[in-house]
Formats: sequence, structure tokens, C-alpha cells
Amino acid sequence: MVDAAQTKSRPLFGVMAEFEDGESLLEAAEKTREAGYTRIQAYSPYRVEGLAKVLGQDGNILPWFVLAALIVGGVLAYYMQYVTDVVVYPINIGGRPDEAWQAFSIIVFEAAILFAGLTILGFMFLRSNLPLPYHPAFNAPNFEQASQTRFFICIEVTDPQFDLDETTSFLQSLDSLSVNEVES
Amino acid sequence: MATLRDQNVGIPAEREAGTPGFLVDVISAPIFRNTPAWWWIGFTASAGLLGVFLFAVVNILIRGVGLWGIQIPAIWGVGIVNFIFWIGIGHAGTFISAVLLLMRQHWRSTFSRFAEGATLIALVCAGLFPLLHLGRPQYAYWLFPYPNILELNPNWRSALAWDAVAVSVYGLVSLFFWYIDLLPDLAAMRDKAENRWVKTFYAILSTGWRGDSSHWERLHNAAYMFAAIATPLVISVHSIVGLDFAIALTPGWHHTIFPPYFVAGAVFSGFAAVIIIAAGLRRAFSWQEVITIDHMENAAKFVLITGLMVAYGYGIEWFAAWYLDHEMEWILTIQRAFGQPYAFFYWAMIFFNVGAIQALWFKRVRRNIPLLVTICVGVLIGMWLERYVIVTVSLGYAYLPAAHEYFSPTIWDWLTIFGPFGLFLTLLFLFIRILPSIPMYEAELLASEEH
Amino acid sequence: MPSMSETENPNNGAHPPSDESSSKTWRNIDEIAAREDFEDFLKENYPREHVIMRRSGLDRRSFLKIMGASLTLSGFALQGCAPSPTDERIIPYVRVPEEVIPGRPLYFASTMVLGGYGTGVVIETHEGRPHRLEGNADHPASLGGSNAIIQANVLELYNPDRAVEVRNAGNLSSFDEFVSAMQGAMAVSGDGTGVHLLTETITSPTVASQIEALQEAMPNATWHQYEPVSRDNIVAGAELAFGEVVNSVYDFSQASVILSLDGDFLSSMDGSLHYARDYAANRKVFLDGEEPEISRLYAVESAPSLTGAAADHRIKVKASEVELFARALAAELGIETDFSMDEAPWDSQTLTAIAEDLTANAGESLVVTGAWQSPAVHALVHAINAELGNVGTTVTYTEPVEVNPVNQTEDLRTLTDAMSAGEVGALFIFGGNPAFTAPNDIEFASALANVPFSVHLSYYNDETSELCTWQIPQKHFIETWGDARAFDGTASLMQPPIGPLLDTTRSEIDMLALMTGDDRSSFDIVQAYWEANYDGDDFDGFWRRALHNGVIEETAFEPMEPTLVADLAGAVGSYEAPQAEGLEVIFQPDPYIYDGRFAQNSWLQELPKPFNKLTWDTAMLVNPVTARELRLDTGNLAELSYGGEIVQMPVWVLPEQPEGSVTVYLGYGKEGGADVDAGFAFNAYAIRPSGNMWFGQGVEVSSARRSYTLANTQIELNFESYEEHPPVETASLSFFLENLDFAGYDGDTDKTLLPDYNADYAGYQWGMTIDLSACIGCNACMVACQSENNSPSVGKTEVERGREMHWIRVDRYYDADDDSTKFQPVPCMHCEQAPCEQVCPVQATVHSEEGLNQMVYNRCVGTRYCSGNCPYSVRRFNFLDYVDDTPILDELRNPNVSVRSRGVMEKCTYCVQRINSARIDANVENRRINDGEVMPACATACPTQAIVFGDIAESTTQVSQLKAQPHNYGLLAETGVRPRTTYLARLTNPNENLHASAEAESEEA
Amino acid sequence: MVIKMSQLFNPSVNTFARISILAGGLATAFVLAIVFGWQYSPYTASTGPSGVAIEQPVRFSHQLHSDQLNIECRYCHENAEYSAYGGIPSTHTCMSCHSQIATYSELLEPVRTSYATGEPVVWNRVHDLAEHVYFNHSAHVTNGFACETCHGRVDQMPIVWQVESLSMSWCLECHWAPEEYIRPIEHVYTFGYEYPENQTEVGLELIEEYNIHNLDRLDNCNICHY
Repeated sequence: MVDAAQTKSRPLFGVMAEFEDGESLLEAAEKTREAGYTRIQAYSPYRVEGLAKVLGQDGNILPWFVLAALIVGGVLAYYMQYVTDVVVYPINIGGRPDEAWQAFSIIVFEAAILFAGLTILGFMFLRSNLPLPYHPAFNAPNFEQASQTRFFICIEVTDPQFDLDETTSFLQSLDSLSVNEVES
Repeated sequence: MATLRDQNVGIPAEREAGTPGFLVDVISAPIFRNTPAWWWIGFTASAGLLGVFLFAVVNILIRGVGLWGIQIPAIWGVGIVNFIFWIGIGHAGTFISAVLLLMRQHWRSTFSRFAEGATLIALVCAGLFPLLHLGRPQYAYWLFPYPNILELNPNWRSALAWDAVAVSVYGLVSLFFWYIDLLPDLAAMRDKAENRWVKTFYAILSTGWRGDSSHWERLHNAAYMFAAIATPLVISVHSIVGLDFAIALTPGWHHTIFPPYFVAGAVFSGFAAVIIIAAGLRRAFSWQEVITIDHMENAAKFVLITGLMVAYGYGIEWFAAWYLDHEMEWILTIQRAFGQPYAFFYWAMIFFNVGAIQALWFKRVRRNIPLLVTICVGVLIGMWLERYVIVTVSLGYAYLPAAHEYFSPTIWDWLTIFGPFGLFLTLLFLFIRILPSIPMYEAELLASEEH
Repeated sequence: MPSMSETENPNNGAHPPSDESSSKTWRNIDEIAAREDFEDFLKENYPREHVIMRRSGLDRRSFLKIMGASLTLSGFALQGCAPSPTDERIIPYVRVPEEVIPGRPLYFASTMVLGGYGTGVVIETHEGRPHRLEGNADHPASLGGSNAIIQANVLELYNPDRAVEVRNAGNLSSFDEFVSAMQGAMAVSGDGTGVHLLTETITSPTVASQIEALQEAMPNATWHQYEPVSRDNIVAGAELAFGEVVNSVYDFSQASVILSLDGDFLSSMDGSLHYARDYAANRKVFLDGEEPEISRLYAVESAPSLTGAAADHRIKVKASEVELFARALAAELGIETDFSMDEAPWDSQTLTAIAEDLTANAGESLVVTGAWQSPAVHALVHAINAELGNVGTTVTYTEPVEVNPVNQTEDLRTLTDAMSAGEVGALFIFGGNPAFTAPNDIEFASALANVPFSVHLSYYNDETSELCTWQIPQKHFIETWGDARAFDGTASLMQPPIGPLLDTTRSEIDMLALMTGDDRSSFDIVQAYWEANYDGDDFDGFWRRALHNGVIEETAFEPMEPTLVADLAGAVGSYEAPQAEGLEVIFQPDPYIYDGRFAQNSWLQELPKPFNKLTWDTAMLVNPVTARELRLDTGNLAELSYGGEIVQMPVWVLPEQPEGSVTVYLGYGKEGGADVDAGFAFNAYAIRPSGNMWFGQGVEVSSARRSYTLANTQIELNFESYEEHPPVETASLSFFLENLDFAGYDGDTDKTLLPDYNADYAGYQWGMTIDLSACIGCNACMVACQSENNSPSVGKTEVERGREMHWIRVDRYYDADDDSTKFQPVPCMHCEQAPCEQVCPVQATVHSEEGLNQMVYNRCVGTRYCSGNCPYSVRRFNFLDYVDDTPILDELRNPNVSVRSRGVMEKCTYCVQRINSARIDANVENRRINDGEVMPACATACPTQAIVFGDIAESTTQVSQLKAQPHNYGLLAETGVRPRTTYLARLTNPNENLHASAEAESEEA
Repeated sequence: MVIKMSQLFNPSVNTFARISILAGGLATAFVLAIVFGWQYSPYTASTGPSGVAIEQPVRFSHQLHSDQLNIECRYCHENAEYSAYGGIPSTHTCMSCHSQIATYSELLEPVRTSYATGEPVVWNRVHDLAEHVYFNHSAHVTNGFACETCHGRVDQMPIVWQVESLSMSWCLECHWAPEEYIRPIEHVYTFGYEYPENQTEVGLELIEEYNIHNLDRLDNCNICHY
């Protein structure tokens, strides 16, 4: 649980503006980018189409990882079956050939899918740096609405252009409901 | 029509239907309000049935599978029938999440969460049976590869080894898919909850989801990738279960139609189960505004379509028996339909799976919830019977007439038939009490798009 | 389980177990039994054994003796502490007996006696424990073959139900007390007045000499013989025909046309193993360039028998009509006999055709009849054989095998009358169970109450022992020194490879020695008898050969030439037509339980009866037409009322049963059968009168309006066979010669998309053929397999569920078209492309390099998929824990075969343990395994050698040559599994005249 | 208590979360490693613990008899050549020497008692194969597979212990490559035999010579299990 005394002594994380709906958020994000800010984070209760593109987060390399996982999983599965059934202990099973690629193909398929599934899951969490129970954004007032009704944009102190007053007023100019400083 | 607001369940007065957050309130309301009496009654009854089932399971584990009515040659009985049945029930969820997502069917989002939940629960039920039906369940791990001093490994040519792997992979991938889709809703639950412990509970599950736009993007991409891999997976799983039969020599099993026909049958029974659960949720939570009658109708259409595919499968069995030009295959097919004591099961199956669903051609029937639910219950019975006919009749009616035996169930078979419903419903009751049964974020997104 | 060794001193043939050697083993047990904390100790460490001891009512000492070997092995007796698996004790011999090499079986020749007649057997022992019986190839009554009863007899030795204690009036007593009581009773009359001896049929020369000695010592002592399955009719028939008692010996190898008038020479006649071998040899077809010839068998029969099933023509008539047939045939052949016949119960041409056929083959034909046909039929058969010139070729006569062939029924009546009259002071009953098996009008049981001193030497605590004042447990023949004669007079010895399991037990010879005051051991008595009757100069060699070979040299009887009485027609009298009213009832000994003596034998109880595949119960056989008239169906309970007595019987509707008669089997209604457990007693003796011991008229059958569950192993008994490829391919020889490849699937069974696995197999390739022309359906293979492979009996309820555990089963098919019954033994086919192997997820069933379909129990997880995918349904599964863990039964088990636990699949292994040991032997000796060196248990047991096993990679082996025969076919070959076990089609030799007329008739119809 | 604030945790929880996930993964891996490792350890299957000398009722020293006195294995374990069981010598065998030698030794008291009373000496089992495994001594020793190969340097053991694991994979090592272990038949009872450098070649020749045909068969299941 958050200790009030501790939070007070924390440095600033950024400035957070709250918006009514997704369109306002998208518009604000565009303007923020135009204004030259680079360290921007946007929060919303659901995915706002186009927002990621505006914020430069739209590159999707996941399919390549998945493709690699499918290949690796499949090859490993075939290798495992080949080694156990052909190399280590070949056993005559129903007079069928030791290397029964027809039968092996099923495990190859399933293993490929399993590897892909694990890859997607891992990618999703690792790239998003989750689990992350503590994040400065949660310190923003009314942020609990970020998962329900409200939309937020945050400009971080690490942004080269960041200036507390300037950034605050810039955000206030964006049709926001409120602008607050967020401690890290 | 009674709405949630009429029931005074704590939706903030300032929220109006159609405003942002309204659907979150509606969907999460059942979790935050006091436990209603019907839940306790339903839960207790289910848990009681589960207790009976556990009694049967413990007995079977201790005394052996011989408690069932299985024999030589009808060596598989209710255990395997239930396995296929429950796997089938577990097919609609992933099908809805994956295939309908790829097909951009937006109405699917209403069903996806609880359908997928039901899938996972059904997989738990299904997964019990391959274990329980083993003569020596303590060695079930031999079905998986691992380094060992016996230098032995599973037989990769066996459909059961495929089954073990496919069902495990299916369970895992479905769980992953379901879980990442739950993250935003868990975060919303965390934020909505007022009790500290409840909040912490959801906070841990949500792993710190904060609605970051890049996370949303990744979630979106991951969901599509999951859908892409889950679609062939969901088809493969019941295909492999179908292969259990198709690769066997047994008359009545030795058909190439089995894999697709099993997939269609699985989706068929899965949708029937989803409709029943949806109708229950609609009524219990007064979610008529969330799960609309149009949604129900769409699902009913799926039941009809897949039902027709299943009927085609039945037809092909006859065609194949004739076309195979194999005397025993033909005799078996005739026996299955007209011989005693099999005919009753066969025609009951045809009635439920082929006859009754024809009513769904009519819009009025599709939009009549009680009638729809009745037909769907019939489909579940029919599909159970289908597996029963396939498993016990084909096995019992062996190649050599001298080996024929009839399967006759014992009390333990009956407990095994009904017991798993206890497990399923218990977990389902817990699920609807703890997790939002409908993806709230998607509902909000759809609502916002409508405006 | 392999055990390193054991303490018990197994003796070998040359050195009989003396009392000293056995008492040494047991002395230690006495010490343990004397321990004060014995029971507590037992309870703590051996709870199961403790319960057994309490339930069995045994005292410590007897208990320890029964359990002795197993407890000793587990370290109990010697250590006095519980063995733990990690701390296993191993016990070597103190002095290794000669010949014994631990781990290698020893074989002893001995003789098993049933109905008085001996059959040579070989007892296989492991570390001194007998575990298997096989036929003795050197003995004429076996020729190496055996039947179900012989195979199952080893279980009797260890049967936990056997009598173990000397009892006096139901109370535990001791043998010493018995001896003094007996001496008191015998002393009452010095000359033997009032002393009566009741035995079963005696052929044993030694016993005969002892009885002679007894009668010399006590001239007024009377000897009676009684067995419910008697040879009274045979004896009476011979007397009618020849005026003297003679014994008929047949030579089926010479017979090309055989007529059986209710003469079941394939399974129940004395010498049937020999006859079956000779008969089958004439029925096997082997094309080697010469025109094949096979014999022809007509069976005129009442109760369905294996002979009828094997026949080319089966004519079903009532038992009473067989005599009519015999008379009509005699008349046709020109023998004068008195009968009248309005309408023959058989088809008009049949008799003429048979008569013509017999005449045409005069000197090579043979007519036989059975024990249940009237003396007149026997006399007529003697006359017919004489008329046909068969005497001296296919029939020879010898002096009687029985020491004293009497009419046993009358003998029992005489005894019972004397008992009722109070004339019997001391009655010695050796074996048998007359209180149960006596005809219902001979009140033996109630008369026993009049006998002040009665002794029953019996193997079980049965109805008679309950009523006798003294009960002495009987030795099993495996524990006994003795001798017996076979059907042709050949005498052979019984030699015990072990000392008696219980020191309370006695044999007949022991008892007679006691009565005559002879204090020699039974070994000495037997040896002394033969020494006295040996006229050569090398008795030691003679004796050693007798023990080793299992046959005493030159004891077979010489043929004799009795002359027919002049007035045969007068002797056989006139035919009395049976009363038309009511049905006919036929009494038959049960094929496996016999007269009831094997009721406690679970192997035999669970062995499916040949025709209805019924286990654990008996059922009355009714023809379908008669059943319809009576409104009865299989599984109904019927009430039979005959001669004022009523008995209930379950009904089995069987097409092989003639119309208008019902067959009931003796032997049930005893402890051990399922009927008694269910509160019934299907006791056919209750309605069996002494006047109609085998069949009678006027039985009333009505429904008891109840049903009774019968557990049989084959539901589809009367299946209309598949048309394309029937499981049993059948053809007449003439059809076969014109259509050589008629049998089996003629498509390409080797078609596959996959390459062959390692097509160049090296080394042995095992394979099997089963000749369906030779299989008579006797089920010996099933018990042999059970005994060899430690298969459990599962009990009636499990059989009812379809869970019998026989690795080889004998299927029966009834063909309504020609009213024929076909048998087909089905073991594992060891398919080259085994479907079971492919589907096992854990590689628990895989192929060996030698082509065996291996089942690895310890790898099996029990998915049962293999069984579901087996087209032959030959796999067996341990659904529950079927292992009978009574400790004594451990001794019975084959140490070279694993005992399977619950949840494990099992099946025929081709007796791989025998293959392995032969391979190791050959390997040690650096040679190849010879053809015939390895035989699975089913093949060794088969009386007709229908099952042939060997290396199919070697073209010279018998099995390879059989597989090259055109009538060799694979069952279900069209499935492409390529079975290693193949069948030789069933080839018949129907009389074309009869065949044509039958066809013409059916066309008319 | 009503919490509106959405920040539930303090920053250290992030580290804690990561560490706990990592720890969970490591713990699972550790458990699996233990489980898989355990089966290779001497404590598995039904075989006894190897490397532990087993106390016996008679303090018989193989070292003394075999190494110092140079008595061949076969003298006492004569059944190994004929039977599946190697066999324990009978008391009679012991006494055939010890009626002459060390006749009054205290150590031999149990043997003399056994000889006098006819009650066997009860030895403790050292090599205990699982019940479902059928091993035949004669098949091995008559084909050039030495006692030493499985039992180790018994001639160096005052009290015998189990040397090899007797696990299936251990059996298979030789059944898959008998040429690596076979020796000339005259060395079957030799201890400390040194294999020649070209053992594979020599081994293949010996296999040919001893008629061990069809080596593929040696890993068939029912060579040992039936």
C-alpha cells in the first residue's frame, strides 16, 4: 500500500491530462506529437484505433516471432520424435517404418502451436514490461477511471522538451478535463 | 422487461444507458452486489453433485475401471464418451474467440468470455476422463515424453499420444488467449472494487494493466495472432479425437469422415451449450440489453449450420459403409440403426441432432428463447448419444460374431455420466461470480463506436 | 515370480520321499507353531493369512503346513520376522538334491485316474513345486495330448477348499485316534462280517492285490464299487453279445467310415484322447501330390456331443430312438433283431446310405456306442462290427480293464439295503461321493445313519463326509504312489514329485494297508507288487523305466476273440417303443465338472461348456421347437418333474438338442457352482432314478416363472455367418479339390503404402497354424493356457460382464443350413501389421524381431485402445484385481510368467517363456532350435495336434509346410493385418448320396 | 475502508513481482530436475541401493576366497552356467572345504549349525531385480559376458555390495552394444580383465564365434519381460 509520506518525497514522473472520450484523446495525442513531444504515454479503457500509430507504437513484429516459434517448435518436435524412435530405440510398431513422418506430423503441428502460443504470451508480457504492479500513472487523480470511462495522456519529465509549466499549460489547451502532475 | 436499474443493484444514478462506463457497471454488477439466493442454491446443488462425482472418482481410482460396465470387446464406455462430449462442449469458446474474431463478427464479443470460460471448464471435465479411464492412472505421465531410465517414450504413431498432446496444448493456448483478453477487465475490476482485498486480488491478476496505448496495441496484435493459431488448433483437436476412431480398424470407426464430422459435431454441441449458458445469464443477470436477442439468433444459426454438417456426416457413414464394399462394415451399419438393443440410441440421436434442429429454420423459433434452449438441450443429449453409439456399439459389435457383447452400464457409469455436470456447474457458478462474463472493454468499445 | 530356491526337499523318482526327509522340513514349523505369541505375530505381520487361519478353523500346525512353503520362502518360518522388500532373504539348499538345478523345471511321469481309468501325465515342477500337467506322449491313453480335466487337475492339488483335517463326527480329530477307533470297529468281527468297502471303479493292480489280501484276512468283508458315471451298460452289453465281459479297443486310424451311435469317442469315452488323435489324423488334409483321403463320420446322437459336432452327418434323435436306429441298421445289414417301426424319426435315405457306406468299407468301418446307450445297443454294435468284419482291424477285444466289472448301480443298491438292514458295522468309503451321486431311489444318505462306523476318504468335505462318522482327507494323485490301467489295459505308475502337502492325508493304498495291518509305505507296497509280478532279471531297470517313461512295459492286454452268442436276437430282446407321453430326459455327466467332483475347481467352472459356452452353471438343453411349445427361453427357470421328484433347472435353447427331449447335466447343486451361491441347487441326481440312469421318458417340464442369470462367454451362438468370408471356412473335400483356393480372402493382403519394416528379418520367425478339420472343440487348450500363463479365474459376475481372461478362446458357430457346429480356437494372431501396436500410446505392445506381438505388462497404462483395435477381440484386460492372493496358490503359478496386476492388458504370447528358454538352451549348446522343440501350452495340450507351432522362416518346418497348403487362410485377412496364426479350412467328407438327397429335400421345401 | 486511489502498491512490489516469478520458474525447474535426476540415482526402481555393503549372517569374504585363494566363481555358483539363477551355494558346498579347513572358526558357526540341523543359512539379497524382469545367468556366462561386467570386482569385496544400477537403461547399454562388453569365454570368470584396444572388432568376432545371431533382437521387450 502506498505510504503518503513516501509519495510526497518522490520526484515528478510527468504531467497527465484527462479526457472525456477517445476522439479527444486521439486529437490531443496528435497535437502533442506535433508539438514535438516524444515521451508521451496515453491510457484508455479500450483500444483507440489509430492512437498507437500517432504515438509511433504501431510496429508489429510479433508475426515474425510467431513464425520463428512455429518453425522452431515444429523442428524440435520432429527432432525429438526422430531421435527417440529412429536413433535411440527404434522399435517395430505394427510393422510401420521407424521414421513415420505421417504420424510425427501431428505432434509437429501441436508443438508448433504450443511454441507459438508461449511466444505470443511471452512477447505480450515481456515487451509490455508486465507484470508491473506499481506504475507512476496510477498516482494520477481519477486514474481508476482509465479502465472504465476516462482517457489520459501523460508527458514524461524525461521528454527533452519537458518543462513543467509549459507542458502543463500545453495540455490544458487540449480540451482536457483536468491536468495534474504525477509523481513517480 | 426488468432492467438492472429496476433491481437497484448499485449502478450509479448518474450513469445512463449508452454513456461510457454503463456497460462496465452492468457487466460487473453481479460480482459486486450481494450474492443472490439462486446462486447459493445453484452452487450448493452443483457442489453436491460434484461431491457425488468425487465419490465415484475415488472409488474408480481405488477399485479399478472394472466398476464400469466395460468389457471385451466394448472396452471403452462412458469414460471415453464423456471425454469426447466434454471436449466437444469445450469447442465453442475457442471457436467463437478465434474463428469469429478472424471473421470480424463483432457480435461474438458478447459470447467470447463466458464461452471461453465454459471451454476451459469443459476441458477440465474432459481432461479428467483420459486419466480416470486408465487402468493404471498412476502412470499417466508415460504419455508424455521425458528423459527416463527406461529409454522409452510415447508411441508417436498412437492417436492417444496425439490426444494427450493436443488436448494439453489446446487447454494451454485457450487459457493464454482467455487470460490476455481478461487483463483489461481485471484492471477495471481492480479499479471498481472497493474492498482492499478484493482490489488486491484483481490487481495481482491484472498484473498492473493500466490501459497504456502500446499495451492495447500489443494485446490487439496478440489476440489476432492467438486467433490465427487457435483456429487450426481448435480444428485439429477434435480432428485428432476423430482420428482416435478413424485410424482404428474397427467397423464403424474406420471412416475418413470422422475428423471433420467430429469438429462439426463439437462446434454443434458447443454452441448449444453456449446458448443454454447465455440464456441463463440473460435471465439471471437481466442482461437482455447486453446479450441481445440478435446475438442469440446468430448463435442459433450456427447450431443449425453445424447440425446440418453433422447430419451430412451421418449420411456419409451410410454411403461409406455401402461404398467400402466390406460386409462387416455394412452389417454393422444396419445393426446400429435397426438391431437390438442399439436402434433406440441411434434413432434418439437422429431425432435430437437432425430432426429437432430443423425447427431452427424458422426465425420465430430462433428468437424464442425457451424453445431454443429446449432444442439445445436436445442437441446435448443427442451428441452424447452419438458418441455413445460410436464408442460402445462399434466396439461391442466386433468383427467376429463370436466376440460380440453388449455394453450395459452399471451404477458407476451413471454417476460418471451425470457427475461431471456437478464439476462443470460448480466451476461455472464460481466463474460468473468472480469474473466478468462478458468482455467489458469490448462492450464499451462497441458502444462507443455506435455513438 | 522367480524365487531363488526353497527349503522343501523335492525328491526325485529314484528316491521316494521318506518320512524322515519330510519331517525334517516340518520340524521347524512345529517350533514356530509352538511359539506363544504365534497368533499375535501372525496378526501383525500377516493379516491376510491370519484371517485365513481363523476362517479355515485350522490349528496352527496344519495352517503352517498349508502356507508353509510360501511363508518359508518369504522368510517367515525361519526368521520369525516380517520380510521387507528392501531386505529380501534368500535361502539356499542345505544339500542340493541330485537333478535339481534351481530355475530349471523337472518333469515326472505319473498317472491321473478318472472313473478308474488311468491317463499318463507328465508333472512339471519348479524347485519342487508341481505347477503343470501335460499328457505323457509314451502313454497310450494320452499320446501327449490331454483334456481340460487333466490340465485343471493341478489346481486341485493346491485347492484351498480341499479337506485338510481328520474329523470325527464333525470335530477335529487325529489320525491316531482314527486308527484306534478303526481297530475297535474291525475287531467286532474278526472275519470281516459287517465290514464293507465302497470304492470307485478300480483298475489298479496294486489296490486289487490289497483288496484281495483284505478279503483273505477277512473273508466276509464285502467290496462294492459305485460311480454315477458307470460302465454298467457297456458291461451288460458285452455280456449280452458274448456272454462274457470284454473290453473294446478301437483303432480309428484304420477306420475310414465311422458310425457313432451316441458314442462320444472324441471326448467322454475311455481312451478318447487316443481315439481323438487317431481320428483327427485321418481327417487332416495335406496335399503332397497324392489324392487326399479322409475318413467319414456319421453321428446318430441324442445329447449334443463333440463327436456329433465333428461328424459329417449328424442325425439328431431322442436317446431312446438310438436303439431303434441300431436295430434298423442291424436289420439292414442282415442281422436278425426284433423291432417294429411305423415311421422312422430320421430321413428315409439316411439309414440305407449309411448301411451301404459301411458295407462298402467293410473291415475299414467302425460302429461305436457310448456308456449311456442300452445294453441292447452295445450288443447290436458288437454284432454289426462282427458282421462288417471290423473285429481285428478297427475293433479288438481284450479282457476287462476293471478289476471287477460289476453292475455298480446294483452293487450300490445291495450295499444300501444291507446298511438299511443294519448289517453294516463298518463302512469304508474310498473316494466318490455316493450320498450326493446315488440314484434318487437308492437312499444311501439316509442309510448311512444306520452304520455305526463309517469312514470317508475324500478330497473335499462333501455330502458323504458330512454323514460319515470319520473323515480322512485324501491325497491328490500328485502326492501319491499308486498305479492304474488305461483303456487298453496298459498299467502305469503314479509317482509323487513332492511329499504330501498335509500329513493328515492318506491315499487308498495307505488306507488299505492300514486295514490289512500292512505297515509298509505306499511306495513299498506298489514296488513290491510289481516286483512280485516281474519275471525278468533286471527289476531295477524295469522299475526305473516304468517311472521314467510313465508306462509299465508289456502290460497292455492281448487281444482276445470272443464269440458272439448264437441267439443274439433273443439276447437283445425286442424293442420297447418309448411311451409317447411327455418329454424325454437325458442325463449326462457335465463335460468339465464331470459327476460333480470338480465343482470346486474354478478353472473348470469357468471353462465355457463346448456348446453353449456357459460357465459356472449348468443348464437344461432344449431344442428351439420344443422350447417354443413349452414357452421357454434361454435364461428361464424351468421345473422338471420326473418320477415324482421335482428339480429346477435353467433353460438353454440349443438347436443341437433333438426335439422332444431335454438334456440335463450331473454334477451341479454342489458348493463351488454359482447355483448354490444364488440359493439354488440344479442337482440332476435328484431326479435320476436307478432304473433310468441315462435317459427316461415322461418328464414334465414347465416354466417356474422365474429367470436365472446365466453367464456365457459367447452371446451370438447361432450367428448367421458372414457370407463373403465366414470365420470358419468350410468345404467338402471334393469341393476343395476342385477349388483349391476357396478359403479366405483372395485379394492382396500385403497391399500397403508404407515400406515393409525391416523386411529381411533374420533368425527365427514364429508362426502357428490351427487345423479346423482336426479341432474338436474340447477346450483343453484353454485350460492349458490358463495353467501355463497364470491366468486368473474371474467368477460368474465378471464372466457375465464379458471379462473372462482366457488367452485362447474356442468360438462356436452353428450353421442352421446343414445343422453343423463348428469350433474355432482363437488365440492372438501375432499380426505382422498389428493394429494394436500402432495405437498403444506408451509402446507397451510392440513387435519383436521374431515376429511376436509382445505385450509388456509393466509398461501398460491400461488405455485399452489396443483391445478396441483388435479385430479378433483376443486381448484380455485386468478390469479389477483378479489375482487370487490365497498364499497357497502362489505355489501353483508358473514362476516364468509375470502375474498381472489390475489395470493391465494381457494376451496370448505364443508362450514366449518357452521360446526364450528353448532359445537360451540352444544358445548355450550353440545350435538352432529344432522344429517341434518349442510348443506353446495350447499346442502341447491339444489331443488332436490341431495346433502346430514353429519357425515359419524355415521352409522345412511342419508349420511352414502347413502354411503352404492351399486351404491355409488368415482369419479376417481382408483387414490387411497379416496374421501369423492362420487356419486350415475345415474340410468335411459328406456322403454324396445323403448330401444330394438332403439338398433335394430342402429344394422341395 | 474504501480505497479510491488506484495506486495499490509501492514501487518495491515491482521488484518483488519479478523476483517471485523468476523464483517460481527456478523452483519448478529445480523440482523437475530433482524428479528426473532421482530416477537415475541409485535409489530408484526396485534395485537395491548400490555401493552399500549388505551385512550377512556369515561374514563370508569374497575377497579372501576369490582373490587370495583364487577359487573360481563357478565352484560355488555352479548353476550360473545351467540355470537362470546364479544360485547361492548350499551348505554342503561350504562344508566340502570347511570340514577340512578352518573347522573350528567361530565365523563359520552358522554354517556348521546349518549343516547339522539341515536348516539353510539365510542370506540377505544384494542384487534384487524387479519382479517383471527375467534375467538368465546361463545365457550370459556361456556367451562371453563376465560376472565382473555386472557384479563388479567382487574379488575385491570383503562384503558384497551392488555396483551397477540394474536399471533398464543400464541393461540396454550392453544390449545395444554387446560387442563392447563381450570377452573370450575363458575370461568370463576373470576379474580385472583388460579389454583390448580394438575391442569393437574383437567383440564382433566373438559374437560371430559364439553364434549370437541377430543382434537387433537383443533390445526386444520380451527378451526380459514376459
